[in-house]
Amino acid sequence: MNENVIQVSGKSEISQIMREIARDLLQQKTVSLVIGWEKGILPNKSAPAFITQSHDTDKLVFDEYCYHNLTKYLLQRKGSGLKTAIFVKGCDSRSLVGLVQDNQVPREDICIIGISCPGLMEERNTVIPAKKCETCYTSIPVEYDFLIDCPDTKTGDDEPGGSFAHRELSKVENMTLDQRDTYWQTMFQGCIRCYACRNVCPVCSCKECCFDLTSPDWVGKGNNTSDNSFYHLVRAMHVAGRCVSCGECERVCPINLPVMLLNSKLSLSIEELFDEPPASMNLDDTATLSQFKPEDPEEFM
Amino acid sequence: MRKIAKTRIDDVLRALASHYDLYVPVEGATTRTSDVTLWQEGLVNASRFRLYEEGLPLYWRTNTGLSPKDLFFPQTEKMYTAVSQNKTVEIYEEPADAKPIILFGVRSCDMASIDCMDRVFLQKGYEDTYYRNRRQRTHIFALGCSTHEDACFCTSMDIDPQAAPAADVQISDLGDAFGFTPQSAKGQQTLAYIDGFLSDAYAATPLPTDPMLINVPLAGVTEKLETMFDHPLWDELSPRCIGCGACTFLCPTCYCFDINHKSPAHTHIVKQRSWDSCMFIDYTCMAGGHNPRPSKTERVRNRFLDKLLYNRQRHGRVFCVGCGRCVAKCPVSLEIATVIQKIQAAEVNP
Amino acid sequence: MTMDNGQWTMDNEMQRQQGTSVRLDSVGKDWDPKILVFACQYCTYAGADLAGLSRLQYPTTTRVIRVPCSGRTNPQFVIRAFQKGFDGVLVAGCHPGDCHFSTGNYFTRRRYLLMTRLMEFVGMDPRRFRVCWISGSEGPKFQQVVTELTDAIRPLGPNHKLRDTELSSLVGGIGR
Amino acid sequence: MFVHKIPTAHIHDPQNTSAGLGNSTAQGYFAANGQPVPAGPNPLLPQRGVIAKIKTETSDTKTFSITGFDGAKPFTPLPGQLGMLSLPAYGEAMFSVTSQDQTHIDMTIKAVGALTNALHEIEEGQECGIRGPYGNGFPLDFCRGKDLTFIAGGIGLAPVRSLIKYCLDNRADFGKLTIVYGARTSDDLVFKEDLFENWPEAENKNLHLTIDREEEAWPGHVGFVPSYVEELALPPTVAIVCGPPIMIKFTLANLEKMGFLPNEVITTMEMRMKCGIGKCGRCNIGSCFVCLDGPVFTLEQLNAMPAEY
Repeated sequence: MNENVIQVSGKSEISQIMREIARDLLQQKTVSLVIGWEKGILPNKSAPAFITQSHDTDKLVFDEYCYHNLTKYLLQRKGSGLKTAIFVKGCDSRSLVGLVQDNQVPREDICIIGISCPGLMEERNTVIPAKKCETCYTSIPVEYDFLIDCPDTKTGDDEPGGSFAHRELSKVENMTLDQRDTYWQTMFQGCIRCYACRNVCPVCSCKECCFDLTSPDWVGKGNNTSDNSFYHLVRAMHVAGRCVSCGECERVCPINLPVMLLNSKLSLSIEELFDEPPASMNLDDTATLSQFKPEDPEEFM
Repeated sequence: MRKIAKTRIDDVLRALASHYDLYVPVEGATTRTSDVTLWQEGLVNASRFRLYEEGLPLYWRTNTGLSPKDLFFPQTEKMYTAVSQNKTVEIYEEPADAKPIILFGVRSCDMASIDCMDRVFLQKGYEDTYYRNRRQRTHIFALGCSTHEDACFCTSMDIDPQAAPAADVQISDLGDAFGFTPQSAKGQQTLAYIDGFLSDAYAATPLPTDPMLINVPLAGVTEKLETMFDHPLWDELSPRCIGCGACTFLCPTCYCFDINHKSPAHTHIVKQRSWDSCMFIDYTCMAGGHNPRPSKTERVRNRFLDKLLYNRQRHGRVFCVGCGRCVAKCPVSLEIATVIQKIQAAEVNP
Repeated sequence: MTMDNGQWTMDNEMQRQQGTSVRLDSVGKDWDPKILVFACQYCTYAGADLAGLSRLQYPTTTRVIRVPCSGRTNPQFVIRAFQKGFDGVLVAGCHPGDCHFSTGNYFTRRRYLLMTRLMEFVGMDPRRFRVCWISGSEGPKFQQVVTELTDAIRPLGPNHKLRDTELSSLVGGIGR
Repeated sequence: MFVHKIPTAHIHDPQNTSAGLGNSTAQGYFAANGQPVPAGPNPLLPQRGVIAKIKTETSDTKTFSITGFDGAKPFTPLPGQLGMLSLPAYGEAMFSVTSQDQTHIDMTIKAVGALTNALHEIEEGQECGIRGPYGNGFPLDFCRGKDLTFIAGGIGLAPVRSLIKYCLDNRADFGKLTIVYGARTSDDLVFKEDLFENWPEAENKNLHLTIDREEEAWPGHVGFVPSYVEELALPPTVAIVCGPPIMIKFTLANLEKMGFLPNEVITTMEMRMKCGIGKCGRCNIGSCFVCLDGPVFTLEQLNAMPAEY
């Protein structure tokens, strides 16, 4: 794998290397599509880019606003048999591993170009690290075909057993049950159910989501706190054991709901209960809730 | 123009709140600060209009994160109740509320969006009773902008951030004071309640608005779009969309709704209407399974054609007011300002 | 005409089991909490049956929905039950190792170890939600667990967390 | 090419769609003296109706006769107009009115979704919600005095039937009536009473029936509607076409070949609708709302609209 690791001297060089790799892949017809990032309409905005022509590769950039976890887009190519190249940060690479584990995308159809991530910045305040980076386990992609290795790599303080998530969680856990209920009801009441958190989530890979069904209609079209709670709790359970803490759900929430608190709670519970590594660190892993050990904790006798 | 010091704005609000249901812009938490303790301080997650209460953290700096459209067109609204027993069906109308409302601090862009909503709900064939009831008892105090968000681009849509002629009262930012100018008879009436707090502001000039970062002039866009239904641009844009409803729910001019029901008991059915989004798959899907807009390409195309072309044809104006909410919040930056730029750059083959 | 369109759905079943919902304000001192049991058909359902056959008394406000395996009990069933107005939920299945499908309940165990923690995290009283292994021969255990659950919930009063109170309040507003 | 102006040449403008327009301007519904204009009736509120009679047409299609709660006709639709029928516990959906009777309105409904399946379960005397009429209806003035060709497939005969009925009731106003109707099997032919008893007796008409595949006891033509139309070599007249999308597509193409004029070929569209009054947004084809500006369009109009239906 080593010849595929490209050293850069700083994060400003990453974009240039990205363009070169993408251009080569498209010119040699190794892949028919490269998914990366391009500049958005504002200096502090980047956006997903879909490049099919080698002369368009100059659009590609990597900067501190490339939050988007692009791996979800691979589902659009599902079943096409076409080869796709995709750029991933450390966190994104884990969700890609998750998609391969779930048989959503064949590993051999994907050319993974990893970027060892120098860390992202908040959109509104360009000196504070992005919140999604606080729950980072690995800034170096866990799976790649090419790696753009950047010395500025920075990981959040969230090693397994993460302290950031623990700090956040303890704020809720220090409340009484009734306070927690009030807190969450206040949060869920604000939810406008735009489903951005679900649609952006790279492990929500169902073709048809239970929340979209009309029969049975698990959640109604109307917005009410009870249905909103149902949505968020069920969604958290559905991604439990597969959530890679990429933080996309919380980033995209237009009304800033603390969606990741629920996911962190479940991720940390999994660590405590089942002594398992964080989800999707390795292609050979199986998702926590898709397996069991006879000696799992027993609380239900 | 009459004015009051910004520090004394609570006096005005208190006075108005005693006569009206007063809605004011309230600060919201940002993602960074969505701290679990904030809810105890009355902070909501996104800045929005809320019923005035003493001590709410008011937000005057820029426009609110959520538009005031839900005051006229709530996200979920009870329409009527039906009682269905054995073979009978009885229908009970919802009693309409009558208390007058003041919407305080609406920005020019949102004021323009209210005009858009009026065109949809009060014109073209039928009047919508529910919208009409709320709209008719609302008095609007518009607030001129002296600063703006990065994403704002109302000037591109020919909207003056300082002036909203359709409002009942125009508030101007005078630096350390707010200046009030009545613009209608209704506005005059409401100002009478607070006149005691105001002093004359001779020759006061509102703070100017900084130039906006986004400049996407609309000239020629609608005309160009008339020939762009089959343009490859839509295939190019749509893969990026993740199909959520954030843009439509935040958009102050998006008016689509669904009519559905809840059944509190076997026999009681509450009909309600709730916001719907043209970006959702089931939006146009018919009972037999046929869907006129089956893929993202058609849905994305429809949304932007609707904003920039169809509504211009149907309701006489482009349904974008440059509030920048989609620019700020679209998870993947597939928002209208970018799309306008792309349309302008697109080559059209005759 | 009723809501029930003849199709069996979990929703219709809960609606049927729930009957006329208890009004939150109509709680007297002899109030009994409504409990919904999701019972695995091979063990717990047989256990409940045995309890009945053996004439063991257990609270009459208990309702049982039979599921093919405790592993079939989707977490959303539990939340739905609270939404619909049940005051407590019990998920019960075969003892680990005894599953008719050999491993179903091991998955149940993992899932509900997490679910109990999540429910507590969002403020649901852990006394309202239990998971328990009850075999086909454990009629008395079924009686005991259901009675304990009922006794534990009684002092807590009716559940309104996660409950769709909008629904109950709507009933009062008809025909004003 | 996609042109934004919708030609309105033959579109009938029913009086009721302009109801409630008032003095709405940007600021509105306020009279000059500042007083609000009194509210009209709530257009989204259904009236109480009764499904007085149910007639089984085919194995999956029934005709429902609906009267108002007072026993009178709930509203008076023009041929081709729509009504919103609801069973509150199941939902509300738009159906075309298939009759021109004095006492009730008929809706012929195939069981495809939650509401329609529920409708197929109910018994006569069931109450329902009903509101309408919606849409433009067929351009009667344009059709008057002319020969008409009706082409329908399957349940698509339902909206066309109201116009056929109207023509038969006002027989002197119209020229020769040609009806081409087909379904998958003879069992799937709807309005059998009309097809085999009433209409054959009408004057100055041609009635052509076809089914898709051979059947033992079927004496008539076998073949798809579009090709049957071609076979019949019908002379160009005003044509009214309705049926499944695929049938419409091929029939329209054949009619154009046969010399029918785009402004004389009329069809009715179907889209998902919630409000029926042009507010909820989902039934648009381009800037046209099917519930207000449709459902009846000429081929000329359709050609000017984006092909998104």
